[in-house]
Amino acid sequence: MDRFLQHLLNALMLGGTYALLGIGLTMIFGIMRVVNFTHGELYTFGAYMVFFFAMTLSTNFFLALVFAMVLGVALGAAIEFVLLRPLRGASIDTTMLIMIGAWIALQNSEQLVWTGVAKSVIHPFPAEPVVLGPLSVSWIRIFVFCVAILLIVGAHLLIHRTRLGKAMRSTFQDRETAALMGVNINAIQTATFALGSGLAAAAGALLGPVFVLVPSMGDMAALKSFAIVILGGLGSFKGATLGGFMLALVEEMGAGYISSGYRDAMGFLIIIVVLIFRPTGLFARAERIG
Amino acid sequence: MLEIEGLDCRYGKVRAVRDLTLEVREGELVTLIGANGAGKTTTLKAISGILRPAAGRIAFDGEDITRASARAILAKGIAHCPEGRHVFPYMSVQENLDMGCYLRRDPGGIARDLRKVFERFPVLEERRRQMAGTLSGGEQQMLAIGRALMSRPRLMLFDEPSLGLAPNLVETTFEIIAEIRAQGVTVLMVEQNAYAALELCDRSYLLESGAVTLTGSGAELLDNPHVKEAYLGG
Amino acid sequence: MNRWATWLWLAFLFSIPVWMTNQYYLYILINAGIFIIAAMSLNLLLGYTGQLSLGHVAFFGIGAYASALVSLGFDLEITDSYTFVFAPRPVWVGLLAGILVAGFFGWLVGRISFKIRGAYFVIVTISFAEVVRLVALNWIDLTEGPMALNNIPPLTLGIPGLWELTFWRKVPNYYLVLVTCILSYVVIARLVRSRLGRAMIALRENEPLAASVGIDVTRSLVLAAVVSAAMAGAAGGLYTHTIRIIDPDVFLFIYTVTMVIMVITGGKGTLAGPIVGGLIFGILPEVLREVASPEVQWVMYGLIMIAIVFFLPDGIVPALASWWRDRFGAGGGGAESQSEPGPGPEASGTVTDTMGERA
Amino acid sequence: MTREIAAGETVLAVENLGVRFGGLVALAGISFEVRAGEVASLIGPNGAGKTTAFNAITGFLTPSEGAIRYRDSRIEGLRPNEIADLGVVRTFQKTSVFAASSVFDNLLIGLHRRGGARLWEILLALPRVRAEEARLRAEAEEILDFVGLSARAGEPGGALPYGEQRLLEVAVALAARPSLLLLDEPVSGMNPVETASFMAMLGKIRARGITILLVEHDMRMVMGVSDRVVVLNQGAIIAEGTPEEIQANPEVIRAYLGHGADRRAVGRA
Amino acid sequence: MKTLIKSTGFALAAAAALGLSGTAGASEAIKIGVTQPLTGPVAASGNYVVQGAKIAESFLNESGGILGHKVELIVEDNKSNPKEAVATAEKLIVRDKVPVLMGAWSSTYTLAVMPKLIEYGVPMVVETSSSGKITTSGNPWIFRISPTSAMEAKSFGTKVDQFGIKKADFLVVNNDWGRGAASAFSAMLKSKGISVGVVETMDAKAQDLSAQLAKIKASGGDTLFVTTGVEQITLVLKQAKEQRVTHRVITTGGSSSPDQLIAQAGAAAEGSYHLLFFAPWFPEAAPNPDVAKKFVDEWNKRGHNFAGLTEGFRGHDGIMTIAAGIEAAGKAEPDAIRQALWGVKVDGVNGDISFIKQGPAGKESGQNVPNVYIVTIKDGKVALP
Repeated sequence: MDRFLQHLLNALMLGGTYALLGIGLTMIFGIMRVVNFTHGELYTFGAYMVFFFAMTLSTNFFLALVFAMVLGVALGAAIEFVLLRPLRGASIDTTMLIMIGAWIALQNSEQLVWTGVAKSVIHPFPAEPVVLGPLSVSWIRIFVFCVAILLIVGAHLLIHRTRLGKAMRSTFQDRETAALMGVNINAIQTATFALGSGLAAAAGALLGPVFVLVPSMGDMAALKSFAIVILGGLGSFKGATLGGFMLALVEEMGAGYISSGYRDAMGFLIIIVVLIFRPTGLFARAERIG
Repeated sequence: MLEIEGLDCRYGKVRAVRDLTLEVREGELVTLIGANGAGKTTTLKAISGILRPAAGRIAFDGEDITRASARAILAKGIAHCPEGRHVFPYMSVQENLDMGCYLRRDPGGIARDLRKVFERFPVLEERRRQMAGTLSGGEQQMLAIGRALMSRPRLMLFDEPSLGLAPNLVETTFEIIAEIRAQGVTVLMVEQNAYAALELCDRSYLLESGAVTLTGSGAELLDNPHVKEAYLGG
Repeated sequence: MNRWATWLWLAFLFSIPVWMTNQYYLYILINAGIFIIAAMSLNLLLGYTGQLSLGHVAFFGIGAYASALVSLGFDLEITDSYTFVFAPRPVWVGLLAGILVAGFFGWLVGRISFKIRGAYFVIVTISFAEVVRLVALNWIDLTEGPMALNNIPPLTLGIPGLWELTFWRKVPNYYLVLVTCILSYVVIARLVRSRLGRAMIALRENEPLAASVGIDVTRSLVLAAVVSAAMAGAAGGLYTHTIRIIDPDVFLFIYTVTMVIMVITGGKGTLAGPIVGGLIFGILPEVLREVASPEVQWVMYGLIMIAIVFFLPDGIVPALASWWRDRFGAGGGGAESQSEPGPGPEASGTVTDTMGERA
Repeated sequence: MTREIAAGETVLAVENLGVRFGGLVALAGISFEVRAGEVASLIGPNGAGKTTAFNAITGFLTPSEGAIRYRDSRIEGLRPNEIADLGVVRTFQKTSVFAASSVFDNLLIGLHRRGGARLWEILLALPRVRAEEARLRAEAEEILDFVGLSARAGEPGGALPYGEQRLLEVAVALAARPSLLLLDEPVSGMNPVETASFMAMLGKIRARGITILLVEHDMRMVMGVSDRVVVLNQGAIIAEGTPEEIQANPEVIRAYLGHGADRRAVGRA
Repeated sequence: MKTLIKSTGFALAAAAALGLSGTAGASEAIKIGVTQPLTGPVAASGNYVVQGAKIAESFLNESGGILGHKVELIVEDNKSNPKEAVATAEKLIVRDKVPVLMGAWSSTYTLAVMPKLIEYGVPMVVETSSSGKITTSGNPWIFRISPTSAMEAKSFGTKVDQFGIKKADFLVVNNDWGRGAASAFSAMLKSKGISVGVVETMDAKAQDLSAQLAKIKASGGDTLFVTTGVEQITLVLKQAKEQRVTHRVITTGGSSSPDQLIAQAGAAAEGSYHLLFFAPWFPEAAPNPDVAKKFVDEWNKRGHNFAGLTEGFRGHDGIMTIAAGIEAAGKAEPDAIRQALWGVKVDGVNGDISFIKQGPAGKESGQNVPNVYIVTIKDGKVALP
């Protein structure tokens, strides 16, 4: 039982960042119809930026997190501007190929800059875990979880309460009519890609200090984001949030009670099963980006 | 107020509008009638800037808006109430109305206009928090009109406002349009329901195969047998 | 004239080992050849039916594993008291088994995934490859997992005791790959110019219209998937018996990406496209190896891919074909059938002509 | 394929066909028949449900209720290719050809049902496959000739001028050897000259013994070619009869020209 | 078809161009081919090995080269991938005509290269791979200086009593190395009457190991054997601390770098034990202190990462072994080098290197019996236990 609860707690902690990754990807797909293969690279980028500010430049850790997220947004905007904007209206296959090319180029640029040697970010939280009866969890994880939840809520509010968010949702629901309302569709797409990228960078920035940094760390993050998004239904904000927690739970339980070797297979098996039986994702009826 | 000269629009190889010329004067209610596929909707899309014309010139208040963006055209005071309502289904009624004044930055004026819309369509106020996709067809039409009004337009383009509505709602819709016009908004309306449109309007243009074949006051066209032929064949 | 060109071209290919004495280049060609077969198979799905399958390496890897396991033999403990023992079989049996098993998985994946389209289909195919990789990694009893299957025998042909040819060295392997390449080309060429292939092309171009004239959508797609998977399995079999070791890394996404790049660069939906793309991307990494550090090589790889999609979206073969047409005017024409999109009549093959297919 | 059908006998019977999308009723239980050898038209204002009816008959959507009979078979719920196999072939409202394939290949694709070569036969290039190909080519040439597109055989379908693309569409449908041909707005977007030649073509198709069901907005064309017209409005049939009857039917006039017509009529009275 | 001919012609022209550019003039230097993972998941280790090998190259050239010739390393990246490992071997042997290779880090890459050694008759010194298969599969061109997992386990077995282990659990990377170590060490432990609890695996790229650790915590063992790269060991130690896994941690495989662990895992690394094949903190404790000291000094002088020393020394030892082989053969020819390698005695950083025969008779591979060291982390410093 203790072990079960510990697994549950671990899943909860991990789920927050998974949800963050999923939301970023689902927003981009929902509004832009682009399968973003660079998502994992933004995650990696976020992590290395925290390293760069906190470790290389000795900036305050929390400030470094903020910088990393802001730069993630900027990089996302740049990718959108350079690679996607000229291809507006191209088929989903074309943009997918472009994004695969960008993914390969970005990952290896990261390798070039940071080398393959793993990097570690020292964080200011105590090493001793918080002990709750039979359970334990580290301070940094709690911090990461809280920030992730804050970002999720923030993204939710942004999408539902702000003018920009409304413009995004309207673009997603009916592009032509949104244009009739005076929405600058191009700008909205850039903003969406930047925001989605920023969330991925945030996930990387948060998890970087928990884990270690290697240039290929984004691959798993990207594949998991796909799993989460499929689970929740492409384009669904709530679906991605729930999907993030569900994937974490299934992985944790699968590794704990079935076989740790198949931990990563769980997500993909879920994708396949979900798509066979509910091709539009588990939360197809849930409210779409809005 | 609005002048169109020699407008040509194409979808790929299909020429949907051919050498179309028309004008709308301040305060008028002008209708475009004609059978399906005559090019009416295309004309409206070209005016509101979501479709690039292949040739021709569109001017509003004497200013060339042929190549202007939808955003710029809206800012100049042209609102387009599209065919089939096109409310944002997963946004609430309030949010749909918010989208109508997306470009406006005057909170006071927006609040006043919102008041007006709610006075005109009390049902929208009742359903303020409801998702627009769950409204009935008639309510959606009200919302679409309300949303267009929120931009405080000087010229409103209506595309088939009666389409798919129950007969009593069709009447109501036309009454509302007449009212809007009475309050000083110029209206250009596309309508398949020719007789109703002709009774309502000051002037009308009959479109066939993308070109204007007949023009005149509503009453003149009502009496012209060619109108019936255009719809039902000769 | 076309017929002569074809024979000349084939003679050239068959003569390469005679004058290309540097075995390293032969090795590069063998490897490129194997990936050309894989790319041709992917082209059937991606180019002709228009389904972007990003899990194609799964079929390649399944073929490789199946072929390796059949020729190495394996034991599987089913229950404590019963162990299934599979004795080693000759390599050509393994190759056949690889083709069949891969074809079977093609059928399976086709059946379940063609219900969905677009981004969903793409992600399902990626997931499928990833699951297969994880199974290969963790089913230690069968695949030895990450410890890899090694000492995989090379192909041996002939009559035991009388005359045998073992494909140890480059030259016989080159011919083996060349012949398989030609066979694959002929299979694809015949298929896409047949009634069944036209049905696949029809689905790519206009699915509702295809259905309305009586083409069974699912059946055609599944057929394409089976042929494509079986051919990828053949490539995987060749791969495993020339490289002689196989581990779960064969399923890495990057291999699928390589195949996709080959097809897109060369020109999807053209017969020559995967060959051209396969030669370029089979050779390019070796050229880059000379001039750039590894990371830079990869960065360039990614950038080249972007550049190609941007500037030659249809690929090199259609671009060359249209350049040729503009420069020298259209040849042929009339009622001559050409199942390929972009390229002009001269792109229609003559290999099949020389094979006497057309009356 | 089954027994011979005499002219005038009912071939297609739509019985109480209903289609709903979620809460929206697109077709509310309509019934009509098409008889062998005739040209029947389905007309009605925008949103009346004509294309929905087409889609239901040809298997592109499954009706919520009712039955569709073609000759002796129930066809509702069958897949489009199964329905095509029974001889019911349609064209589409928006131009729909295999744009990148040559005109000749468009025809060959259309002739899919006329071939039977199997995969292994094709891969082995058996003589019977070659014979079949030769036969299909001959048939394709014959149809191209029939619609007058022989000169265009080598050009990509998508490169043809608009009017010819619409002809090609019909040719592709004809290649599938329909006994009932459903045409969805075949002349929309055509200029009057093209429309006229298309009407002539329709006569030739009909002369081949093919029954035609037409959806069309161009009323001159409908009234000119139809034997019978069925009028739909808001998902229900409001009139049925000869072109002359339809043109005089007040219900139809109201559907097309609106409620004002009543008031107009009253006003005039 | 014409297009096919034209366009493939283009590509072949490119191939021909490549051929022309690749003709290197006959150089006087003796070339040694090195294939290592310089990119991909295990790139860090491969780069360290190459840094060590380059140091050996300088040492050799400073002392006049081999047989009067300069030594030239030709380093190729096998991209952490067996297919590329074969490509590098082909390139090095056929194109660069190297008479001997060193490589290829992971067992999988080494196994992939092995058929090529037979095909071309070129010997290879294996510096890192631990799989037993490499020396037992009957490849007479293989000479391994690194220990197999079984040798490491056996060596550790002589000291296992001092740890008083009752029940051991394993957490290993899911590859040949991790799995090989788990089976070798559990066999050794069982033979000593120690029970084995759970054997958990982790993907080489996995970062969140909480599920595995929760399971290990529940197993009730007292010692956790961890086999993986240093990055993942860092994660294991940190996350074990978070989850209050109280096991004593012993890492095997010689790839852990205690300094890096101290720097990155901090207090979580305290009290962990590490099996190493070189302990650079205590070069004086090595069997050949001069060699070890000289190497460590040069490493530091070049500004390489100190943490990389436990990997980097393998590159040095491998090249030194090859140099001794060429020296003994008297000529840089593959078969002569192969035969000479059987007789070499090299003073390596790890200790004395010489080869014993392993594998089927007539086709034996060479295997060195290296030294194994145990260090522990005490008060944030590396110490001998």
